[in-house]
Amino acid sequence: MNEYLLLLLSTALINNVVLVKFLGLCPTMGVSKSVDAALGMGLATTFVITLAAAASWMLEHWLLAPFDLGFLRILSFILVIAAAVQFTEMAIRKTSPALYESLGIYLPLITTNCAVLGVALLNVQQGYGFVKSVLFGFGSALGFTIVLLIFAGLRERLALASVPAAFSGAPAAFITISLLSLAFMGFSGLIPA
Amino acid sequence: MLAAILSLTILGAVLGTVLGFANRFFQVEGNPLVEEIEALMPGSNCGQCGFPGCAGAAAAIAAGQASPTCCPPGGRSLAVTIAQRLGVSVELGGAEDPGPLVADIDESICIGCTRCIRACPTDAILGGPKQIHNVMRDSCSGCAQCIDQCPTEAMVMQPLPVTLQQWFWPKPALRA
Amino acid sequence: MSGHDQFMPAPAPAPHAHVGTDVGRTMRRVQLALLPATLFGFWIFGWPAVHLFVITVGACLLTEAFCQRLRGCESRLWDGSALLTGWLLALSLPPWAPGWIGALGGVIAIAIGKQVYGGLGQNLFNPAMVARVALLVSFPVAMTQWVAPLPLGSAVAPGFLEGLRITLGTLPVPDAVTSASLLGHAKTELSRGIDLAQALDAAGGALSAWHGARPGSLGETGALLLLLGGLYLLARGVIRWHIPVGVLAGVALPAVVAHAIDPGHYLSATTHLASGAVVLGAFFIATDYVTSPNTAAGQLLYGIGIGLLTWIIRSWGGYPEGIAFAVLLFNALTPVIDRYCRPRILGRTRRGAPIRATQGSAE
Amino acid sequence: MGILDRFLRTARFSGGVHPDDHKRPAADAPLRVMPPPARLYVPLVQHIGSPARAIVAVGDHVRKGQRIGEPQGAVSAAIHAPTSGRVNAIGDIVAPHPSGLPVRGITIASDGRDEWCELETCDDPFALDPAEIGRRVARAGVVGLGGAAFPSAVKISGGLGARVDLLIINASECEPFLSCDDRLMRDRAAESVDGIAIMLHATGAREARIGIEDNKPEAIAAMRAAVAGHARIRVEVIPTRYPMGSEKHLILVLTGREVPAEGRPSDIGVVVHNVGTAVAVRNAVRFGRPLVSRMVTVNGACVRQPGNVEVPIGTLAGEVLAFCGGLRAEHGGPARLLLGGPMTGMQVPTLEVPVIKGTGGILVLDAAEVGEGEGDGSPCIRCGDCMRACPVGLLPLEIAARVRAGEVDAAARFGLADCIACGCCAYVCPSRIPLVQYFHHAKGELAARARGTQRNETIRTLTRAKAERVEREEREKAEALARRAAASLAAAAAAKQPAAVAEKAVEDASEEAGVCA
Repeated sequence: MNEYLLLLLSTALINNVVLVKFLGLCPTMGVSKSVDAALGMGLATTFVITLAAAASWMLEHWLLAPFDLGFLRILSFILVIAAAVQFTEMAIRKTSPALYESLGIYLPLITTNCAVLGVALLNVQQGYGFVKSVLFGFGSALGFTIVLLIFAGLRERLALASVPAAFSGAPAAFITISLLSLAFMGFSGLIPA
Repeated sequence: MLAAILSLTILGAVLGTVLGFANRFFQVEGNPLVEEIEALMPGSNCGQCGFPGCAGAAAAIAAGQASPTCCPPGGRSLAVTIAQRLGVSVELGGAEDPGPLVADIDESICIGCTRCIRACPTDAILGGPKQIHNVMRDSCSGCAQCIDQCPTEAMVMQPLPVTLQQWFWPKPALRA
Repeated sequence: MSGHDQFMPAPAPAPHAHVGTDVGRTMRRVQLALLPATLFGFWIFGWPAVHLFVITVGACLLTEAFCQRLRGCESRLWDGSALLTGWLLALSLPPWAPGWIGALGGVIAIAIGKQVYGGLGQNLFNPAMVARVALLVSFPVAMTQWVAPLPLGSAVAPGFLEGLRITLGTLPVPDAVTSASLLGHAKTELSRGIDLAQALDAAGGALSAWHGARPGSLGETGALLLLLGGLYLLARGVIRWHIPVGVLAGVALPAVVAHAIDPGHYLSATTHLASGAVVLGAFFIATDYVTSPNTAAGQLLYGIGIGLLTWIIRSWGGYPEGIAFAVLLFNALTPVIDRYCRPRILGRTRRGAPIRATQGSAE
Repeated sequence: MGILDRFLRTARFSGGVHPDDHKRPAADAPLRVMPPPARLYVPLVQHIGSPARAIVAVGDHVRKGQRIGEPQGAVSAAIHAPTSGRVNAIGDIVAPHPSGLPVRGITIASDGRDEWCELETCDDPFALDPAEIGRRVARAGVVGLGGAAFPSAVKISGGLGARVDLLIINASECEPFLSCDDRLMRDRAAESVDGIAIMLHATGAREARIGIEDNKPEAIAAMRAAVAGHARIRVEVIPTRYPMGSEKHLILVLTGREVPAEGRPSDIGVVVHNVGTAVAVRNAVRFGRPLVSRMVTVNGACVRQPGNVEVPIGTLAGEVLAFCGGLRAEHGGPARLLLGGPMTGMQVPTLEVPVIKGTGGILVLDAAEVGEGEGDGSPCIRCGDCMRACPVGLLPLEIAARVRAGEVDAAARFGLADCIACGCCAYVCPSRIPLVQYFHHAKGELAARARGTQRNETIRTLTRAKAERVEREEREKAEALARRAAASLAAAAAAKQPAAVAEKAVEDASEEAGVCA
């Protein structure tokens, strides 16, 4: 139990997928203009990453490894991820049209969110069991959502600040996320690897 | 090789089937946005936006090809309403917005030809043949269709005068 | 009566009265509160500390002036905010750190921490802590080289010129005076598997912490004087109690519990409170208006969060001191805290719906 | 009042400020009555609601108290001549408003006789039906004299729909500098209490409570003595804190109950009237006297003889100031001319503005009183002082930041509509950000937007109506045309004439249609 909890904590905060591994920066910059949209994006990505982690584990252990098809790993993972994203998109469009509109192009782009593929590939690399794989995926997604939420809060305030013209928009946002990354370095060493 | 082809094919087929069923399950009807926006527009089909009528403008706005601010008669309030519906932000151009323009008649030149009365889509102009016409400001949509009709150039577009009840404090000047 | 020209042509909106406070006065009060502890630090660590302080504050002021010039806005150099940022940064640096550390820190604090966002009031993170963390991450050695106290006037203390050479880096810091801070010492000893009780005995115990005659940054040594300054700010209404109490409680409560369970691994609450930058952080850094939440509940939450996180990083993390990281993290959380901690509006429920009318007799 | 009780009452609402009250020595100077000046400028809208309609013509002779403006619509108030004389002009006069925009008004040249018209008196108002009292109050054009100028008749009887069981008399007068209610209670305590008793009768409330801030001991003593014989009227001493005189806050402090947001005091069975209004109601009901004059505090460092003056409605501010000895130029001279108190009053650009029913004060402040000083120009440092000063529980800094960024809707989500514009936030702001102006601007912007939407709505309806009418007319014409064509064809067939005639008929018809279309 303790081990699982530590894994969750470590993936969510200490080895945060966005701020420490620098994965998934595209949606982090793209869908962080409002906290509500960020929350929606975070939940959607959490769903996809967790699902993809589970599916990729099954794919790896039941298909790729037994048939020695390691070279198809990226291809097949992307296939699974794309399907999961498509499913999520349809579900969101049906259940919450407002969220669907506010997420816009970034929703189908979860497919190309490197955090999703990254987590799936890292899972294989680490050689986790099924439960750990899912936890790893969920923890990473949780970390992604937390960062997205914090960052969206910061950007909402940033939008009200009188940022000099040279820095307004993306530059200030990038500086902000780098400072956030600096802050997250405080977590380093909390749990020995 | 065969295993690879087979496995990917099966994978694709399975996922495709699942998605196909999901698509049926999560079916959403066509985009009702255009009708919704059209219902908000003034409907006078004045053409000041550059689109064929209000329906055309509504379609263009819904498709993102036109800005919600493209309708001069609708003015600020329409732009904001549409932008809210679309979930986009609009640049309203700040304080220099003169507000809606309405038609006004220079009574010294009006000859009472009734052409403007026939052109007005909202029946905002009062008057009969050989009588001086008058514009009811509250009903004028600002479509400017009467302007070209006037043979004596007695019609002009003017901003609505600010009354005491409508006046409000301007936004404080920004300090650097 | 000719009234037309007598009054301003453009009427101003109400209210036509003011309580009379201004931003500069607040800044001056904070600086006054910092003064005793700073002077004490100067006395303990001698001329190199004075030089470092001057360089850091100077770098902040120069950067501020340069940025304001660049932006073309009216100069607000003397509103005291850049001075305060430099001051707080200097207090958090090792007193004998090379001068370029202070200069670089000053530039980072003002340029990246503040002016990028548009200057006073617009920044998202505490500028001094941004600089401190950036320096700590980039130059871990220079930022953890502490010296033992060498009070001014004592025989071994470096003189003015000698101190200047140390700060400018032309004279190496003599090995004999370098030392570890209390928290750093505890962390190193723990990692070597030595029990804390023995480790601290060797370091002279925790009690010396309060009166400050021990290695540490300029601002961590005079904890009692800083506490005094903090109380002055509280009495003057410059800050409110929620954040300081939150931070102190957030550090002290887990420390008490953990120390009671395993004194060999966890430092006591008094040691935690008196060492490092807890007092400085609680009263002067975490309370920064711009980057902390507004409501009382939000401030309490923010304070407790910083304290708790500080204790966690100190106890389990890779760095011996965690206040700066904790402050930055909760700066980042401030908008979220503000979003969920809002005061109740009169006539509405907490959720914002109008309260239900209750017909009936009065009282 | 015990210390505990005082503490509990103070704790009932958070926020508020304690500005320097500057009430003395003006409050201690005896009340003066100003004679009508040569010319009076009476605006046709002096109240909340629709403007009145002028019912006199230029050149008419009017007598004091004669109705010259007829109320229009449900919420409106009648306007009366403040003295006898001739109607000089009916047209635009400068409104007592910071915008300096014109307002429609009636100018009266006084004949110096100041003679009343026929008045309908009543010896026993308590025998009158409450509805009748309401009608008399409406006829007298009485509006709330506390500043908002809401037509009083609506609040006195009927109109509210809900049962009222508590009448609160607002005598807190929390605005600094103003002391007209204080003076009124000291000098006319018996009249005030009589007016309150009439209101109590008219509203059907069980009891009346008079809330007076504890910085007016003389008024408290006078009112306590005056209510001695009335079992259902009580004087309540309340702590001095701005904005105690805000309706919702006064109710909260006196009863412990909150008025629901977006609601009215009547929702919780309370109605609030100003103490000055009580006297106006008494005059209206007992003597039939309309509201043609009011108490005005003339105060500020630049006024030579500060004090309280009873001023005929329509007198120019400059003439009132001249009556009070004129202005002095010490301390850098006058900095601002205000109508009303310093916290919510309006700065006006000229002395040529008339006193109206809602004008409680004419203040000429010097720079020190206005608090002009250094610190101007700093940005918001998020100190949160405004939030703590806000008596409603808003976050002024967040609202203002959003208005500044043009996000008026986001500002509305922070409770902009609940702002009472008391000015506490701007009063304490160390950066001196004009917070209240931001809120006024945003509220105005939202109102303008709502008007625009309303306008678009109307125009859309009109457009449809016209389109339908045109279509119908064309259809009818086409039908008529077809009928005529058919008829002529039939006639042609019957007469066995060449079809050319029928064609001619069709042509005629279409020509006619073309002309009419």
